[in-house]
Amino acid sequence: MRNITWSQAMNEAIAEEMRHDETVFIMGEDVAEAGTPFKVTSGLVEEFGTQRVLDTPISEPGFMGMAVGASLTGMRPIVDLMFGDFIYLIMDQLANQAAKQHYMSGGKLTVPLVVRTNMGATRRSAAQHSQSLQALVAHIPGIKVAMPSTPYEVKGLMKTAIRDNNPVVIFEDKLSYQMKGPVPEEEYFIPFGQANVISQGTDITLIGTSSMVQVCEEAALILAEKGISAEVIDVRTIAPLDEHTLVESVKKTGRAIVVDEGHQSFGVTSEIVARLNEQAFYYLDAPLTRMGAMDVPIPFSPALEDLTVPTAAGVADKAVKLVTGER
Amino acid sequence: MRNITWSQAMNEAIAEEMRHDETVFIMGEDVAEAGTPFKVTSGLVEEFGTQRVLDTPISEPGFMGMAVGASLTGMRPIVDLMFGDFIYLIMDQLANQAAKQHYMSGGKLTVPLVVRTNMGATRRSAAQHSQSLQALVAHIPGIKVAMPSTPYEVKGLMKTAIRDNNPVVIFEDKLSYQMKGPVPEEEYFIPFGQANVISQGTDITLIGTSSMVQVCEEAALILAEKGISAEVIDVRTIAPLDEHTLVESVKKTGRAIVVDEGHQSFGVTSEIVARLNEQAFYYLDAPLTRMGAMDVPIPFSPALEDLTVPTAAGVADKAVKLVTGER
Amino acid sequence: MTNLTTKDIPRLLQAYRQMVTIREFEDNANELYLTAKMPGLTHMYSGQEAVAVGICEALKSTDYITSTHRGHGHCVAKGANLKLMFCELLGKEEGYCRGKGGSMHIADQSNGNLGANAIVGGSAGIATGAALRSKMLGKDDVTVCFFGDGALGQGLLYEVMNMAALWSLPVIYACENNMYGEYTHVDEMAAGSLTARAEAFGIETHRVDGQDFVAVNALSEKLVARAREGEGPFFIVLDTYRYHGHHVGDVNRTYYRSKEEEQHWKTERDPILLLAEVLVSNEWATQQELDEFKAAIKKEAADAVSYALDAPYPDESEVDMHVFVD
Amino acid sequence: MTNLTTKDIPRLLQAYRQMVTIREFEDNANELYLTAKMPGLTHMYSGQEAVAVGICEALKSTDYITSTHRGHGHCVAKGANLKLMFCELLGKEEGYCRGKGGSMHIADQSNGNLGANAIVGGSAGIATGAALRSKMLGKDDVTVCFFGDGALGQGLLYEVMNMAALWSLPVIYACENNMYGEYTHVDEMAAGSLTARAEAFGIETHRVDGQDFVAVNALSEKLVARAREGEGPFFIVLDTYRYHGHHVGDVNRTYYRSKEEEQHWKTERDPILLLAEVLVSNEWATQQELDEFKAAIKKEAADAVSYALDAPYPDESEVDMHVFVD
Ligand SMILES: Cc1ncc(C[n+]2csc(CCOP(=O)(O)OP(=O)(O)O)c2C)c(N)n1
Ligand SMILES: Cc1ncc(C[n+]2csc(CCOP(=O)(O)OP(=O)(O)O)c2C)c(N)n1
Ligand SMILES: [Mg+2]
Ligand SMILES: [Mg+2]
Repeated sequence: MRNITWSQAMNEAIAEEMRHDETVFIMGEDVAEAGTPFKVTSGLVEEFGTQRVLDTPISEPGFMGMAVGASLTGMRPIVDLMFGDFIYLIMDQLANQAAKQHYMSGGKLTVPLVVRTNMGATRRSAAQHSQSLQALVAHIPGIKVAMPSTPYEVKGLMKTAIRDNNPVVIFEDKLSYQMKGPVPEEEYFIPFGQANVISQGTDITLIGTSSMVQVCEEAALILAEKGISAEVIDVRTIAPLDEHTLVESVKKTGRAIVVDEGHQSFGVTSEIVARLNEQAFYYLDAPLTRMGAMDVPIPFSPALEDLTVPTAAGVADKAVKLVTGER
Repeated sequence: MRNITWSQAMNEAIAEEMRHDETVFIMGEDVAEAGTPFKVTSGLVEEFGTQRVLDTPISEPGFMGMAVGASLTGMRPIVDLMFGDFIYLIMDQLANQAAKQHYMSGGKLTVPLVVRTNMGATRRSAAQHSQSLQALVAHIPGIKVAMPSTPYEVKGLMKTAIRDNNPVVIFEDKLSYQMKGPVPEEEYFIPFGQANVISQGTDITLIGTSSMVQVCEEAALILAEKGISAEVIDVRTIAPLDEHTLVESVKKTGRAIVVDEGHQSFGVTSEIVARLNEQAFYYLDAPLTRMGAMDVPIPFSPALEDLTVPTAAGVADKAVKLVTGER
Repeated sequence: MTNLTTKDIPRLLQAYRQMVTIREFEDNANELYLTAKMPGLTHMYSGQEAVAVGICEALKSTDYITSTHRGHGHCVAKGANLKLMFCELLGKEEGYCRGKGGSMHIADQSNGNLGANAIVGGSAGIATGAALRSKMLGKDDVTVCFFGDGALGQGLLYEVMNMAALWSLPVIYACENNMYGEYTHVDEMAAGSLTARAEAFGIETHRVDGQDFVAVNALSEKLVARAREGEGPFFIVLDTYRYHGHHVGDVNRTYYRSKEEEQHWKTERDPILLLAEVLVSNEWATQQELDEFKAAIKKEAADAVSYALDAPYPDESEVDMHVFVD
Repeated sequence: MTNLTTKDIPRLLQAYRQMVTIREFEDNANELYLTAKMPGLTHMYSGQEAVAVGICEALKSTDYITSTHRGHGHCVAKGANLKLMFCELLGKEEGYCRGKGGSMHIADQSNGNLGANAIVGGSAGIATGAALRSKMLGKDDVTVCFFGDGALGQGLLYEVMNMAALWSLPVIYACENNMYGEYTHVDEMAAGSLTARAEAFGIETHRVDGQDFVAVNALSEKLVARAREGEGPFFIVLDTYRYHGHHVGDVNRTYYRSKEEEQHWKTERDPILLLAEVLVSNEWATQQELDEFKAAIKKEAADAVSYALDAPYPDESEVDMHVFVD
């Protein structure tokens, strides 16, 4: 299978869906000629024109609201939100307007739109350009939240997101745009709500989202060297959340560490731990453990920033303690 | 001790602090002559004038931003946000600007401001006027979140909030404004980060926030009749969270139900359960259980709305199952 | 003033009918609320009828509108059915939103009403997006965005007006200036000029007497036609007045507006009386005909209320339906 | 044009010094970035010096400013120390924010700089709130809110301008129109008139050549004085140009602006050359004096860089300090 970058995979997903359905369009800041600052949408405007690849002013609440209106009337907008940190700016339109329309209208109105945005620290981008805000969005009923971890996933999940008839937010780790990985030539979709068991194990389950999946995989390698068998699961979508796969794994291993790059408190890891506790309680050999980003604004200084994010070594360390029963 | 309403208690807290410190002021929609739609700030403009009781246009992001600027330069603004649902509108100013200033400036800038707002459903106010969004705010490092449950608490926590040098959001249940309760004549403050053990028990711990504390208390009465001894704890502030008191209680009882009116998934109950699981795991006799609002937008219809919120009967029911081991 | 001819009679009678229907709807809703038969809270449109009707009579049912918390008038004017509306206000299953939306979220997709909105200014983006869709698909639909003077405080409006102007979108921003946002006068909330706020973006603006159906409708017809041709966007300030309090519970109002002011609008500036006068003075209808008209509508509204009162609530199982569509 | 006299010489030399300092600061920052010594990303102010200096020279150190992602120029102009600035850009403990803020959040409370901001338009509320505080406490401080043409897209700005106008706040909105927001021309982002966007709220607006220190400063002196007297708010569009790319990595720019355009601004419209010409043509300074001046500043900047490169990083224990203040 050919290897392509994350950016190319995302680009293909958008282009294929725009070819497939004339109601699909993308809008955002510098998505056209500039192809976004991360060069993800390069080439789209040449193929689809400036009407369907729409450069907007710097008006996130405004164009998010317009996407809601366009989708209510039959379009399938993709909103390109340059940094995940700007989610705060579109929260009203996303949560009060998009998420609730279908329910408030008793099922009569639908809002098929996608917000593609990013997350992830360690780029020295400081507190307002480094946040991972997936938990905020997942808390709101009526929105789906995808968190791909590879080029393969970003393409498959994005295509599913665009065809979904509900509002979807897809978070990409900013560090992944240049990541390469195998992506089929043939069309494919990755369904929402199905976690991916990357590797089987018996001693502990490592559950990761987005780039934290790689952290879990690396931790599993470290653990393997120590004779500890870790099962690694990629959550893929946190809303809907594939509780079943996670619970079954933890019932088998009796232990789990949940890793996500959002702030730990009131975050994604809290929810997954709470559900595992409820569903797998009688199978647990050790407390469910979680590792999110530290509960601090992301610092700029290279001497500090990396300390705030979970690492493979840190995960492996905790895992060893859980498995050996050391506290 | 005299009994006064919640509204009066909040009113006194604001008035006392405005008398105490000339940098304290309140701004928001219809806070002056109208005294807010809930009549909470009535009389303040007569005492303090329109300069310190400031009616604003309907510009939540704008006046929230102005509060950040005023607090950075020495004032202590109280932002009156008429409905908690409008938090989405001020998220950028609250989370990107207020919450991070102290950290981003290496401790040089401070943002001593209070956002007073509300939460709570069952008023038939439908999906955009009924949300309980405390989890969103608590997820953001740098903001404190208070959730009073009585007139006594709202006064004591509000006074603490106003004197705090950090941004604080205080959530009041909309149904509580007319609730009466004992409030001392003398000045008092309720410290943040100290949960209140309302009643001692041995079989199970019921942990509540805001009006869910009353739900827990009622549930405890129902349980008492069935011979089950419940310990009831009022969390008071979710950020900071008094982990210690909660953990000690659960270590003693071995069981807990956490009740909060925000949506259950990715909510306040998730976080408390996750912490209890980590800290009290070896003392647990049953899965930690939580009850938040259903993960649905709040419906208008009286036939549906009440179903979305935890009730005393529901809590008692779950508690019985946990204590008797029935699944 | 527009020159009316006998050709206009059907149009004027239809408008009269619609305005009276709104008034009757609101009087019933108010009564339902005061007698504790209606849950929640609601905002009466009475007094502003010529705005909704004047504009919506210039639209086709395939054109879109977005509405506000004070939205019953827009809903009726855009063609909604009274029974389904009252069912919605009472939280009944047959309501436009199966009782899930209520007064503040009533929507009527079948007539292009994209919904009321409980966030002031919250529909400005939606309206502009609907207009974007028309342009993208090459349709000649027009979208009207209704909002109050208070919504001028919301930054979102300026963001989307800029984009509507940049991209020449077929949207009409209809600012219903009833002079108050809750309990505060517009002069205390809006600095400068209301119309200049849209002109700044190069948008053509108009200001019209919102109590005068004939004037509102004539202007709307013109602008809607031009918007269809791609000459939009437009911005209109419609000066009007709400007769009731901000919401049904707002009873003591003298601290923010005088009884005389209310009286003046109700007696001198009532849109229904003004249109009746046009009809009667031109001898296009007799007062008696109009009264009979009104009585029929009264009955229709009363029937709709009884229907809705008797209608069933949604089943409890609906509570977690419609969070997501398949 | 303003009539200059010999009395103005010290002021002009000081301005020259400040503008050259900014240019040197940026050239060093750029070099640090290109040689991978500086982490993150940064936005160069080079070309816009007359705006920051022209305005800040009209302010006292107790007056406030709010700044942007392109904020080094404002920071220097408001009196910051180069060493502490470079330390911040490199994430060092001695930096203005102990390395926690970096280029996009640099703040200098000691000189009234409330900070750069990585949210476009994000500081409009902060600036207006600082002005509210001045009015409330009866102080005569003025606050200047710097922002780019791109920030005109943010609704927040219109919300706070309305309140500033309603309450006559001592704030000056300084829109640095360098004609681009990232890779898009202002004409594609802003419909209508830039100044009308503030005039709509009844705010007095001005437009000035942002490359001409003398003009910017003269206007600023006047407006600051009037704002102190309670005649604010004001709004100024300053036409200017950024020499570098949007950020340090924006190297291939021809798809959005031509090399000729860049060349024209750099050679014909450079604010430092223009001020030098004033000084030299009036014989208030010789070119040699100015060159010596520049050399001294070059050295100062180079020293600050070496200092910062050698300075220690914050201790790891700082990572969870300053989330809350006691
Ligand atoms: C964003 C937001 N802020 C505040 C409110 C509370 N509120 C509801 S209606 C209203 C006044 C609106 O005034 P206007 O836009 O003039 O409409 P009118 O009520 O006069 O029809 C306010 C402040 C709200 N619903 N949404
Ligand atoms: C709210 C927000 N949207 C988008 C961005 C990304 N961004 C950073 S700078 C910039 C362009 C800003 O243009 P302008 O305001 O003209 O300032 P200039 O860069 O020209 O100084 C953009 C879009 C951001 N930082 N914040
Ligand atoms: Mg109004
Ligand atoms: Mg610019």
